[in-house]
Amino acid sequence: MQKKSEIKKSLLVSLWFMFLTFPIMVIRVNPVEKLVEWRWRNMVIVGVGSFVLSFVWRYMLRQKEAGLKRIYAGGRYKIPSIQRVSEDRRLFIPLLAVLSVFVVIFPFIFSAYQVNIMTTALMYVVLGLGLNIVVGLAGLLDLGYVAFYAVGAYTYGLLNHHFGLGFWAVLPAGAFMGALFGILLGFPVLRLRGDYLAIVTLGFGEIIRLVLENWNDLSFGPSGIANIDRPSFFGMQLSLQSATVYIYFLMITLALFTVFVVNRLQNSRIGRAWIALREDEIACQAMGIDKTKTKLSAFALGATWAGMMGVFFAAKTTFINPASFTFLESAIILSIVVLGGMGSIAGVIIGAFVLILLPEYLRAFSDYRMLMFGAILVIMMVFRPQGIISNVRRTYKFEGINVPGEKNK
Amino acid sequence: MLKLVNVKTFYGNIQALKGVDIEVSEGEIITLIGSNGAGKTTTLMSISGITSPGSGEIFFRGRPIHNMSPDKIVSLGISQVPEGRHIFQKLTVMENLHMGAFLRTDKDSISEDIEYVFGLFPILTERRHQAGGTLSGGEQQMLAISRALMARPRLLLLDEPSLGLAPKIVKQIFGIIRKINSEQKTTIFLVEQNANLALQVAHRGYVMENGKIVLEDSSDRLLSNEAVKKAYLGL
Amino acid sequence: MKYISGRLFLTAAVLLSMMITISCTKHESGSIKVGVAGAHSGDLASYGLPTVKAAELVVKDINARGGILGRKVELLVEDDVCKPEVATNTASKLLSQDVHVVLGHICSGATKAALGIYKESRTITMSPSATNPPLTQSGDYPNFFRTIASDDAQAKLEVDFALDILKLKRIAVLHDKGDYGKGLAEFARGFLEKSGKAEVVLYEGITPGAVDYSAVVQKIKNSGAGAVIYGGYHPEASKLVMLMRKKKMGTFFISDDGVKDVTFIKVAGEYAEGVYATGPMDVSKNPLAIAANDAHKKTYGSDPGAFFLNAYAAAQALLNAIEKGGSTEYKAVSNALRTEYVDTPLGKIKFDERGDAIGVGFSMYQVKNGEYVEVK
Amino acid sequence: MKAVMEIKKLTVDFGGLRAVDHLDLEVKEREILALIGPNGAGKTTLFNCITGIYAPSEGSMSISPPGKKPGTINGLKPNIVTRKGITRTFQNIRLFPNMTVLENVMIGRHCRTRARIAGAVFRGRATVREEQATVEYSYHILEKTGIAQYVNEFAGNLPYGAQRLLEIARALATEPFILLLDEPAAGMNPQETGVLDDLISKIREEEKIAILLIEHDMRLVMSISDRIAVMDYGKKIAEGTPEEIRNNPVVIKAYLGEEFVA
Amino acid sequence: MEYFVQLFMGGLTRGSIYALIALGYTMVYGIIELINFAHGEIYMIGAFTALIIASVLTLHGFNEIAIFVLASLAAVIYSSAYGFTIEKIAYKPLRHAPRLSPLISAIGMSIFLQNYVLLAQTSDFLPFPGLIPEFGFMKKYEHISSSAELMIFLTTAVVMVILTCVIKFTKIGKAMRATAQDRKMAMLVGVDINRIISITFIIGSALAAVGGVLIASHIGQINFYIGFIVGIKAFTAAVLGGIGSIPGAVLGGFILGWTESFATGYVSSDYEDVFAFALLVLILIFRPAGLLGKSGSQKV
Repeated sequence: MQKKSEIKKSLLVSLWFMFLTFPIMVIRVNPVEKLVEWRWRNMVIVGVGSFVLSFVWRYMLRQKEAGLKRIYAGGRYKIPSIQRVSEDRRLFIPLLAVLSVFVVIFPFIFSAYQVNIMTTALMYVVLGLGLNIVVGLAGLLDLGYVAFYAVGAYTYGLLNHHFGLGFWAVLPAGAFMGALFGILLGFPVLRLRGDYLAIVTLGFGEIIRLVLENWNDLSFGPSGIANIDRPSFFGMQLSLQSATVYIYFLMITLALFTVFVVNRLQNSRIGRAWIALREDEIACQAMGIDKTKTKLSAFALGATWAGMMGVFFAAKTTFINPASFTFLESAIILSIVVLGGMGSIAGVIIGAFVLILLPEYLRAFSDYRMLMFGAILVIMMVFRPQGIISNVRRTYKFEGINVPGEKNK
Repeated sequence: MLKLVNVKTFYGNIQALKGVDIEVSEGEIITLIGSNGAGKTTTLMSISGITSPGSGEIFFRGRPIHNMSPDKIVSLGISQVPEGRHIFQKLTVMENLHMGAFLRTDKDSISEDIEYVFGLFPILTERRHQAGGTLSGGEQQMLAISRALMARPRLLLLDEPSLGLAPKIVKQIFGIIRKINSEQKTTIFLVEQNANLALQVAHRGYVMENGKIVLEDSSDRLLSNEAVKKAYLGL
Repeated sequence: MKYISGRLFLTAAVLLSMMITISCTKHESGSIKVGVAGAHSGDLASYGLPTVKAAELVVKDINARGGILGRKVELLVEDDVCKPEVATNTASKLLSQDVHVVLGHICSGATKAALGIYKESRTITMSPSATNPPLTQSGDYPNFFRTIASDDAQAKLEVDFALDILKLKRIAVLHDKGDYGKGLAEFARGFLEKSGKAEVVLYEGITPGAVDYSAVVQKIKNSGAGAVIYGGYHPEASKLVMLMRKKKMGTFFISDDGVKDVTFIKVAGEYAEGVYATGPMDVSKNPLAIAANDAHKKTYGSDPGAFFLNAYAAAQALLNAIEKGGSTEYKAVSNALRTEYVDTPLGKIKFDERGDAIGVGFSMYQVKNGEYVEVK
Repeated sequence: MKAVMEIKKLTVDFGGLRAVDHLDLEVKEREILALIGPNGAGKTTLFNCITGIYAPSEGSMSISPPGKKPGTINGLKPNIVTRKGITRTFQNIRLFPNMTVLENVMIGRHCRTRARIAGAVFRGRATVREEQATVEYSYHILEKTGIAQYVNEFAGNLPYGAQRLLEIARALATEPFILLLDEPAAGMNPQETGVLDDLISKIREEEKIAILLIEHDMRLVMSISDRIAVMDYGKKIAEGTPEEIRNNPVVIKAYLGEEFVA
Repeated sequence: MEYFVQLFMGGLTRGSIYALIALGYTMVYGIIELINFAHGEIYMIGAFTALIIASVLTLHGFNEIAIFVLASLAAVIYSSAYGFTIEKIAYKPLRHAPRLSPLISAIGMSIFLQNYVLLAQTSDFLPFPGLIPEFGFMKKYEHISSSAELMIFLTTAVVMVILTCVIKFTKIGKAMRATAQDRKMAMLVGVDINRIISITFIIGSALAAVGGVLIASHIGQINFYIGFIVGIKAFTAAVLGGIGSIPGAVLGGFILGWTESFATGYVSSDYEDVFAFALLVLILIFRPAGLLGKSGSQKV
């Protein structure tokens, strides 16, 4: 009985999708050549595929519901394994050791290409962590994050091109420019509510890109800036091979630095204010928190990181043009934050690795890459909206008046 | 008429109802009293199908309704006046009333019913073309009750009709509630903070604590029950 | 760092094992490895894939003849989706697989980004399609060659044609804000201003993907321009032309080889009549070109796409240079490229000091009766 | 006794609607002043105006905090008003549900602490000491309000009555000289209301602050207030001791209803 | 003066399209407070469906009017079906999720649909037949505006009027407004809100399809990417007018259309999009709820 109705449901779904995809999947027209191609095979594929998938879909929905119920019934959330591991020192320290060793020997056992990819992934880790301050902690949806990335990249590109300034000199300048733009753009718009903020930041992101594209005198337009210097090693320019390794370690350092800073920030007076602001703005203000200033600090800090990574990006690719800073890039960074788990540092790291490395290694399916990317976003949101790692924010555990429970050492 | 059997409902990660049994007979006014957070509103929302019960059964006139969608439940004759009134702010008073009759198709008797509720609450007649949001608190409560009546319910669920109203208005509204029950023979399920007032109009009462029914009796006896007096009547 | 733990480690372990498997697929030494890089997926794939096919055809031929220097030729195809940041990864991946020469990349931006990497490892790179002038003219990339003429040559031809043949005094210059289109338009404007013979009455970029171009078209009309010189690709060009003709404007439309494409005529239909476009010199009579096209048809069952012949020529030139140079060494190959003529579908070519092909240039075409016909 | 806050001719308009209409009100040092009136009379709007969430259309609000310079609070931003020593609770509880009870109170300390971004990152001596002091102070307040047993719970998981108390605790953490309570007893049963009653009196005694209170529970209002002001349609229609208000015919007509007299 | 009128008419055409698509955004936002990022893709799918059906019919020798009607019909039906399905898959399971989740899901859906069409069809631009008939009487005014432009504007106007009537006077319309204002209460009076939300998506998608067919036959070509930029612009228009407000979306569409048209005509098309976005930013800063949106004072 149950089985029958399930099959009937799937059959209906399958029929519906066969209907739905009929014109696009089955018919291919070439109006230029006045040709029409009928691909009935696709219809069969869609039919069978959606029949099977609809079972899977419903099964997963049921699983999700059951999971929720279990949590309710238990009355408490399951402590995520990640937290358990991080709290168990016997497990955690060896793991950390193995990981560190792996990180250090990585560039020496793998090819330059692998190192390059890893560096790229790490860049996205840092970008994700930066955006995480804005979106995850302060709850401000920023769809134009890539604008600050562009600002950083062009800061280095232009200073290097015109004045020959090196990476190390410009890195703080890039961070500063990011922060400056964050404040300039943030100041007027931060009093807007969630979705409006999202759309205005999207607008700003596009404006920055369009200006870079059109203002030839400043930015060299769409042809971009080439021959940007790689980071120097105590004033020496390195060969390509060693530069790759050097950039990799630089990136590792930067990522560690970012994790350190973000971790400290989120367990501080400022971090608390961000989280509270995300929870309830009005109550926050009534408690004496300056809404604008606090939001601005989150926005500017996120932008600072984007600016810094922009400099790094320019130094790594040695060539920049506006095409690298499209909305899609913002969407990818945002997806990293959301996929990993908003507000969670470990989540963002894993999110970056999954979203950047997986497509890189699935090049064989390169045509389907973006298709899968889109599908993954939807599926994640439907079945695991809290991200891969739900936020296990460390809360203040009060353990007595003499031992203030700020146990984050 | 309405029967809740061991209803358990989860709300967020809190179990709001921990096995509730309630029975309402035709033509009665019953009241459910208890402190905030005891699960009174959740009980009503479970009956209306807004929050689906995790387990347990709800029967209305013998039919199980715990797996029905809210609109089906309304069509069976259960209307609710939710806590906080929930007037459609931008719709006019008339439109609000028409929304109350959303599932009905009998045009003529709809206009009859509108006349009826205007008779109950004459002030609404003056306000008929005003947007719901511009009404005062008391008027909104009247509109909310009228809207619920527009569905011609057999069972009317009222959630905290006295909330935030001046004592004067509260008195008026409770008078009308009694009137609806006696004139229209509408069964009424009343949830109230103000236990004193509620028990005065109701025939029977249930006392709820922490998601469980702890006491069930006729109103008179509840009014004189020592425990109830102490905890809910503040005597 | 406490946050990094179990699952992260697991992920890392999985990734590690993945990478090991991938990096283990080394190719047996001995073969000559030719990297083919360009956009092979995404919306620009139609510019990149013909190059892969050209390379495959050339290599098949050569391997059938027993390879060169007694070694088989092997292709390593990598996608860069025309994005600079991806192109650098693509380049380093090719290098880590020890390619000897690279055929690619397709887009100028990606090429520029990748060249930095090839340059340091002294790898000869030859693009069939990157027309950005500084690639060769800046002298920054001695390892770079191309079988297509640079944008400024096209712009010059367009401007000369408008001034000398059409004898126009007022000209509007438009572009699509892209790397290629805008670069070309910049040159065209420069040449026009330098000549002093005509006035640039309008210089603007249009936005690809916009709903409607009627405002720009009205503006062209209002400017009183006798001709539009457009830098960009055919989709926007056909929209512009169609709108102009629908508004009964007789303004000449002169464009580049992004427009000299049969699709343009098919899309714009009757409105395409009379449009001028520069394009690579006509090689339709060249027997090698005919043979290459036939081979493509035979192998893949369709007509070749964009830059196919340029890519074919580039592949031939690269392999010929290795053969003539007698090794895959940078010096030998680049010398051979600069000194030895090679017979290709584009004609007999060799490369000048900067890396541009000698004997490759542009001619002006006009749409007549639904076909591009060389002017004069 | 000296007035700590003086409101003169305060008017608030929303579009065409006048929510508060030329209202005069004085809050004296260490008094409990109750504000009653039907819903929509403008009581909460008055609170919003005092705390800077809305700007008044007309009128003035001045404060004279004990031991500090007097001044106006017209047009100040909410956070500044709080820093000046006026703080509030909300009619519909506005806690930070995903933060712990302790963290909620620590947010109240925000305006009395000063660690900045740099301090947070480098975590110098001063910062660490300040954090410690914040934790201790917050815990102290939780003890005082009688909800210290929940210290590590998430605020959202607290029983209803405790949430109300936590709001008061959070407000106290900002060290106010006037505490505005918006229907603190709403939704409480008589037992919980009794606890609240004691707490409010205790706060007045121990913290030596003035309390301005909106409440519908007449029993609570009558028992703890020093004075009562009655609002209707944005205007103050009466003011006086509980006894006076109880017998004021205007108030009976507009708000209490005949029955209440009996 | 003639130049001005020409630009004005051009802006009107462009604005009509923005308005048609903005309506879908605004209706969906009004009812479930979601920025339906995939809406632009619905528009693209509508255009593709029309192209495919028109090509097939052309091969079978149908006459022009029949092709126009059938292709448009197919576009509307299929777009609606896609809108309906998208809501069921990507948004419905997320009704109670935090606000950001459905937005991410929508971005994912948008990327998915783009690539779905890219893979199933082609990345090339395809010529779109000029389906809109030429009117004889327009010959005289050709220098100002074409038949197609007129047709686009008229269709938009008619659709607007019909839509306003539907929302204002029908039961469904009332239910939509009620659901938008207070979803829970709408359920309590017996509105099947799932159905209402589906209907909203269907209507919005149908309007997008109309926009897609009209503009594609005016411009003459489409590819898989046309939805993205137009989608963002239309969304801008919706926000400009006050998201959630139907007349707002229309007004926003026209204002955006004219801004772009006049900015191009009198300044430069280089910064066409910059003007559009700058306008958006300015409006939101000075009138955060949009031109016709009511800035309901926040309830405290």
